[in-house]
Amino acid sequence: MATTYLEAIREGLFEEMDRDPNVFLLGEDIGIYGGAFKVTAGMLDRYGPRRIVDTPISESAIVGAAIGASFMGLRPVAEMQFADFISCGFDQIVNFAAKCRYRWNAPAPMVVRAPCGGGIHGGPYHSQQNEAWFAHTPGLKVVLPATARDAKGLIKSAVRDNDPVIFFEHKALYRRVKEDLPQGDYTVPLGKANIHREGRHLSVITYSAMVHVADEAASIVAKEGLSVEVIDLRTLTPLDEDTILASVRKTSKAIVFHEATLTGGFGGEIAARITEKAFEYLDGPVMRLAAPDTPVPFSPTLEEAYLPNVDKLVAKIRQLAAY
Amino acid sequence: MATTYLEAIREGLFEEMDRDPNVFLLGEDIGIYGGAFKVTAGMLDRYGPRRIVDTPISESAIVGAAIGASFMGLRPVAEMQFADFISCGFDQIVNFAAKCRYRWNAPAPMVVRAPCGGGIHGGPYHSQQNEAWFAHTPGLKVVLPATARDAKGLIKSAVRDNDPVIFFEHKALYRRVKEDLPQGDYTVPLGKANIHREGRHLSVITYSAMVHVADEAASIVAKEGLSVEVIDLRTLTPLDEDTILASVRKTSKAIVFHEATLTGGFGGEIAARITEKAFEYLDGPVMRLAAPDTPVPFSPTLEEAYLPNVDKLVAKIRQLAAY
Amino acid sequence: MAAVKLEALTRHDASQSPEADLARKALTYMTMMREVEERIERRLYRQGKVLGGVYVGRGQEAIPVGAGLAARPDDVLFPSHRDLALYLMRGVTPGQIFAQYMGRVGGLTRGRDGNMHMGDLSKGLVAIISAMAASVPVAAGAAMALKYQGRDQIVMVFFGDGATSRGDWHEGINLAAVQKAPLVLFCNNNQYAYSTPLDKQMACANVADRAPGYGIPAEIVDGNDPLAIYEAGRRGADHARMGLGPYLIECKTFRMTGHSAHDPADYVPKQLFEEWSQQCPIVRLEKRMIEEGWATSQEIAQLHERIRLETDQAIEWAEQSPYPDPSTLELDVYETKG
Amino acid sequence: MAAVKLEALTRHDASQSPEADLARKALTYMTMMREVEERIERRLYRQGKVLGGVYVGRGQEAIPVGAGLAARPDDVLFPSHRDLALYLMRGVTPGQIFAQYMGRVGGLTRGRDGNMHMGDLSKGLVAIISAMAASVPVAAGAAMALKYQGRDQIVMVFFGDGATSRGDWHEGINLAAVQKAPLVLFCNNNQYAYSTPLDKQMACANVADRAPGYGIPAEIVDGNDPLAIYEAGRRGADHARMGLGPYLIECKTFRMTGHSAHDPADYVPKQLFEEWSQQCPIVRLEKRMIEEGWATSQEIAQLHERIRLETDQAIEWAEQSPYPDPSTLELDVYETKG
Ligand SMILES: Cc1ncc(C[n+]2csc(CCOP(=O)(O)OP(=O)(O)O)c2C)c(N)n1
Ligand SMILES: Cc1ncc(C[n+]2csc(CCOP(=O)(O)OP(=O)(O)O)c2C)c(N)n1
Ligand SMILES: [Mg+2]
Ligand SMILES: [Mg+2]
Repeated sequence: MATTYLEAIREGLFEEMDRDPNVFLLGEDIGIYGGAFKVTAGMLDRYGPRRIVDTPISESAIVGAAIGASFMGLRPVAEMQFADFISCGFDQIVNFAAKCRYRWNAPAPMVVRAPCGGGIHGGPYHSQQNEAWFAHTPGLKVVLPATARDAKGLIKSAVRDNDPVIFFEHKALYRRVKEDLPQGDYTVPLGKANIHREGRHLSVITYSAMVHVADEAASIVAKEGLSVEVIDLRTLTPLDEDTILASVRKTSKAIVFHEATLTGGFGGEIAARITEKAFEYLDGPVMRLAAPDTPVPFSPTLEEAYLPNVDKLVAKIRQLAAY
Repeated sequence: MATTYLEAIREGLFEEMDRDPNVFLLGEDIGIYGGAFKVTAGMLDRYGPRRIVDTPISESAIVGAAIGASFMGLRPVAEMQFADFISCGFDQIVNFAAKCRYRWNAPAPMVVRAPCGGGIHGGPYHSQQNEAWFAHTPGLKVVLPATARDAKGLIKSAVRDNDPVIFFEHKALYRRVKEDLPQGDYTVPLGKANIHREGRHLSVITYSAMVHVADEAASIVAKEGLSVEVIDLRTLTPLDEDTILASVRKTSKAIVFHEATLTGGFGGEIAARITEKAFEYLDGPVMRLAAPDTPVPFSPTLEEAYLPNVDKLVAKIRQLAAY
Repeated sequence: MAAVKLEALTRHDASQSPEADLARKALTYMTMMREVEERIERRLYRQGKVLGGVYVGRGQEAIPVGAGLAARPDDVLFPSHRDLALYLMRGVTPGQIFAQYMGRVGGLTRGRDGNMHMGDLSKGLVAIISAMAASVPVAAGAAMALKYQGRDQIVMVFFGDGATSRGDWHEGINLAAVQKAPLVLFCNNNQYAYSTPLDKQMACANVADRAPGYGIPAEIVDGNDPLAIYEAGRRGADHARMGLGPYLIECKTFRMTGHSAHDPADYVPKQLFEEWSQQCPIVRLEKRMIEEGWATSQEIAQLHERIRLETDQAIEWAEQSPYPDPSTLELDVYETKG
Repeated sequence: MAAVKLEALTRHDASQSPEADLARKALTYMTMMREVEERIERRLYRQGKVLGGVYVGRGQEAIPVGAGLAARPDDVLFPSHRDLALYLMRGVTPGQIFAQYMGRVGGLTRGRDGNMHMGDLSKGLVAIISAMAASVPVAAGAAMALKYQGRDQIVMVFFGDGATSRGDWHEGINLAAVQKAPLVLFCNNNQYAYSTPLDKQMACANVADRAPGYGIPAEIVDGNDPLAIYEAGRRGADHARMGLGPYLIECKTFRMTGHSAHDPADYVPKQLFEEWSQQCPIVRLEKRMIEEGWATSQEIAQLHERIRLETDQAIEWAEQSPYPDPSTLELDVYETKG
């Protein structure tokens, strides 16, 4: 029976909570309500209020408390109701959690789950894709699964990881993406990209919801004889540079593709690394496709114009292929 | 008489406060104490507590209050005692200030001043260079002067600008950099890079304190016959792409250079743009030099190893020149 | 004849009193808010014409209305997400509100943002952002600016019980208190924040218990009585306008809906809904108005009818408002696109 | 003879009482803190051997010492930047502290961070970060964890008057209060935050006035009396350990220095320094100890001498500790680099 992306995360959390009594969840409305998106539905019944902690509306306290609990040997999984509110707990994440191992050898093994991304008519405050802030903060790991299989395998790895992990779940994938999951206890390692689709002529390097857009675009241009490889990064830190470079060395052309806004997005990092480390292999400029530099607009006409999509990517692929 | 970078900022603020009665300052210890770095020394005497507002320790309230005051027609200049604490007011900056014009046509003309950068033995919490977070946030302008002349001209432009500006002052430059300033009321426009030093063989694209490091490195390799052009971006948003591309089209080789940590830094953005838009002109990979992906360490031996410096840049220049 | 005449006169006098006038205004705006939100939540949302989150203030209309009546027209308002009436009172039309919810250019944000995320500085209305309580420091700054400018306007800011847990709430009030900024704070204590009941939000009995920690006065009022809220609001506004600093008003009420349109609120004990349904601020005010002779039931029925008609027309107007042109997407991020 | 003997016995008895023992410990740690900080601020800093900011707790030693005595050895401490004694009480050596300030590998952060930014989980000491009050939510989480684990330890967290303005302070206490987490909060109210006096920091008279807003008890104590702070700390610790939730202790004191070593504190009225210099917690305790027969002035002089010697040796030790090897720069950002 196919499992959705959302159910996959829930399963992963259930399994980790069963496996390790130190794992607990905290966040707003995660108990009786099961979370704004119902990811934690059923958890309170199973584990009780000791391990499923409903908190006041205070993102900084949620993150801070997770750090403090991690110091005491627990494995907190904190939920931000939307990734947009993670900026309310920003200082705790980038200054407390990220730096404590480096400074005084006090690891903070914890996960901050953050439902991100647009396409749900959420407007400027329920659609953000703000992973780049965290990928620029040494000490944090940044994870963004694209598939149900990875969502489960990565959340389990994140919970077991001994460093703070920001885990971005794409809201538009929660119920739209599903697949049969492997049986039993499996994990997907942090720091390993997935070759989502093999190809020979051009690499699209992407992550999160855009993996599916890239796959569709690849199918379309395949009919024109263009073989596109789709790399799903899965984690931005650690970054699987080897897989990126191997792909580009093979195809000689690369498009970096993400839903976050263009300027200062993580795509720049990837494009820069490709250029620096695979320059001789390049048969054309590394191109980027991303959202324009605006807040995420609410109205359907504007949001559609804002979000990267199959058409825009197909056009970009054709442009680079023709270079 | 030569004016320091710090005095230049102070002069700029004095002039803008004299010019426009709507300009006022708020922040911690900016009044009788004149600010942690004495940038606002003398202001309280001249303008009184109405226009020089000492606040409680609450960065989020400082930024929020600046936004609210700007809505009422004032021109607030908020001081963060250190750029490291800007993360405590992060949500107000990236979600309130940055988006209000776009959302409902309510501009927030305000400046957030933030003393940044390392080299003063400040350790992880008094040395950060975190401009990339803001340069990835549409709606904000990000300014980082490198010289006394620019510091004055840019702070004046920032105060007059009708959008929220994050103004990063480099602490290591405050008293170290000085020059004779132009007489009278001058401004330096936001969005215009400066060709700090002309050259033919290779472009170093940089900003803030690293401009001086680049200039020194350029002087050293000049003796080897290598002519290096140093571009001082001055503002990251708006970004002066034209000046960058014109330089690279001329020299065909580029190093992007900043003090912030490498991964996810704004250097990736610049490198990506160069590669995408000047690919045919490139005679070598665009390279980057930046701090390693760690917190800023305290101990002199570690901080010295951490900070980009002349030696490291000279080595990089030679490497790229030899490509 | 004489007796009848006298009675009519008495009635007339009562209905002409300032209190009657206030009550009629309160009833009008509460009813308008109820009607507009009913259409949004129960019709347009279910028809798929309204996208995104829908948060209504059913049963809590007395708060924005009582407060709004206490404000001077030039005072500056920071509504929260259940304060629709404040917009109506400042002359935003129901049509603009429907257009806003439907993402049309006729809305206050021209489709850039949705639902209650709207403002209009020319009307003294500042738009919330989603982050709860983020308005409080901003309102503090607006109030500081009014004082700076020597104006005698004040600022009113609105928030829920849950919002008081946020650091911004604390920092904003503290700054305003230290600065003696003219700020009146209205807490809509509807006893829930999404699914979270008060006892998981705070360990004190009242939000008002926090006021001494900022050295500011506070009072607790019946959140379903617009006239009581008006009175408290006047006290608060006078306090602030006299330069005495912030003033906190806690309005005890109940959220008669789920958190938003998609939330069935199974977590709320049914009994609470039943109890509080007896306290509907509209029904209560109507009853009182008839008792006091401030209006007849016929007049009230006419009011409802008029508002229904206006609302019908407003929806028509909004539905004719176009969606924004995609080519405008990148405008107005900065003053000049840069 | 008999009289003399009796007197000696009485003295002996007094000096053997638990109170005397406590007082001696308090004096020892206060003196150690004073001595170590004097060397840092007035010698090593001026010699250029200590880099970065230097914040000392001169005149405020009673707070960490009184609190630390009230803690059980397995309780978890979150010191702030004027609480050096807590480290000494948990067995961190003066040598390690000097090495920390000098950026040597012998310091608790091995040169990665400076001054009071140090911790050691094995000793129940959690390092602050610079952002004031950021420790409060973290301490709340640690306390929640102890409760989760069914342990009967508690957490003590320390902060200044200025720190209470921050959102984190509010969010952290509120969360701990709702969760009834075993947390004792110590406010060092030294009446200044950098150059900012209390009346520009808060509009209430006492930090303790904020406790009712979290539904927690608070008390105000003489911040220059370690035994009074110890007593309050015991009450707080008992309260927390019994599962009754957080407890706030406000210690009224004065910052007898500039904010940091480079601040001459011109903004502080001279008279305040004079007044408060009469309240030195070390001098006061010594006087009382002699009066109560808990120690002789000779014993006290010996204590000072012993501490001076130990401090000399500690500095020598620290100066021999090497600077970190630059090749270690990129280690320990993550568990495994990469
Ligand atoms: C900082 C932040 N975290 C989480 C949310 C998600 N959220 C939206 S409304 C809400 C509950 C608000 O409760 P309250 O302040 O009591 O207002 P009410 O909805 O009850 O009127 C939550 C948790 C948010 N908007 N902002
Ligand atoms: C969030 C934040 N803003 C600003 C600072 C700069 N700063 C360091 S200590 C200090 C004053 C702290 O005052 P208080 O909490 O009263 O402690 P005290 O130094 O008086 O013991 C300030 C403003 C900081 N460390 N953190
Ligand atoms: Mg509520
Ligand atoms: Mg203080």
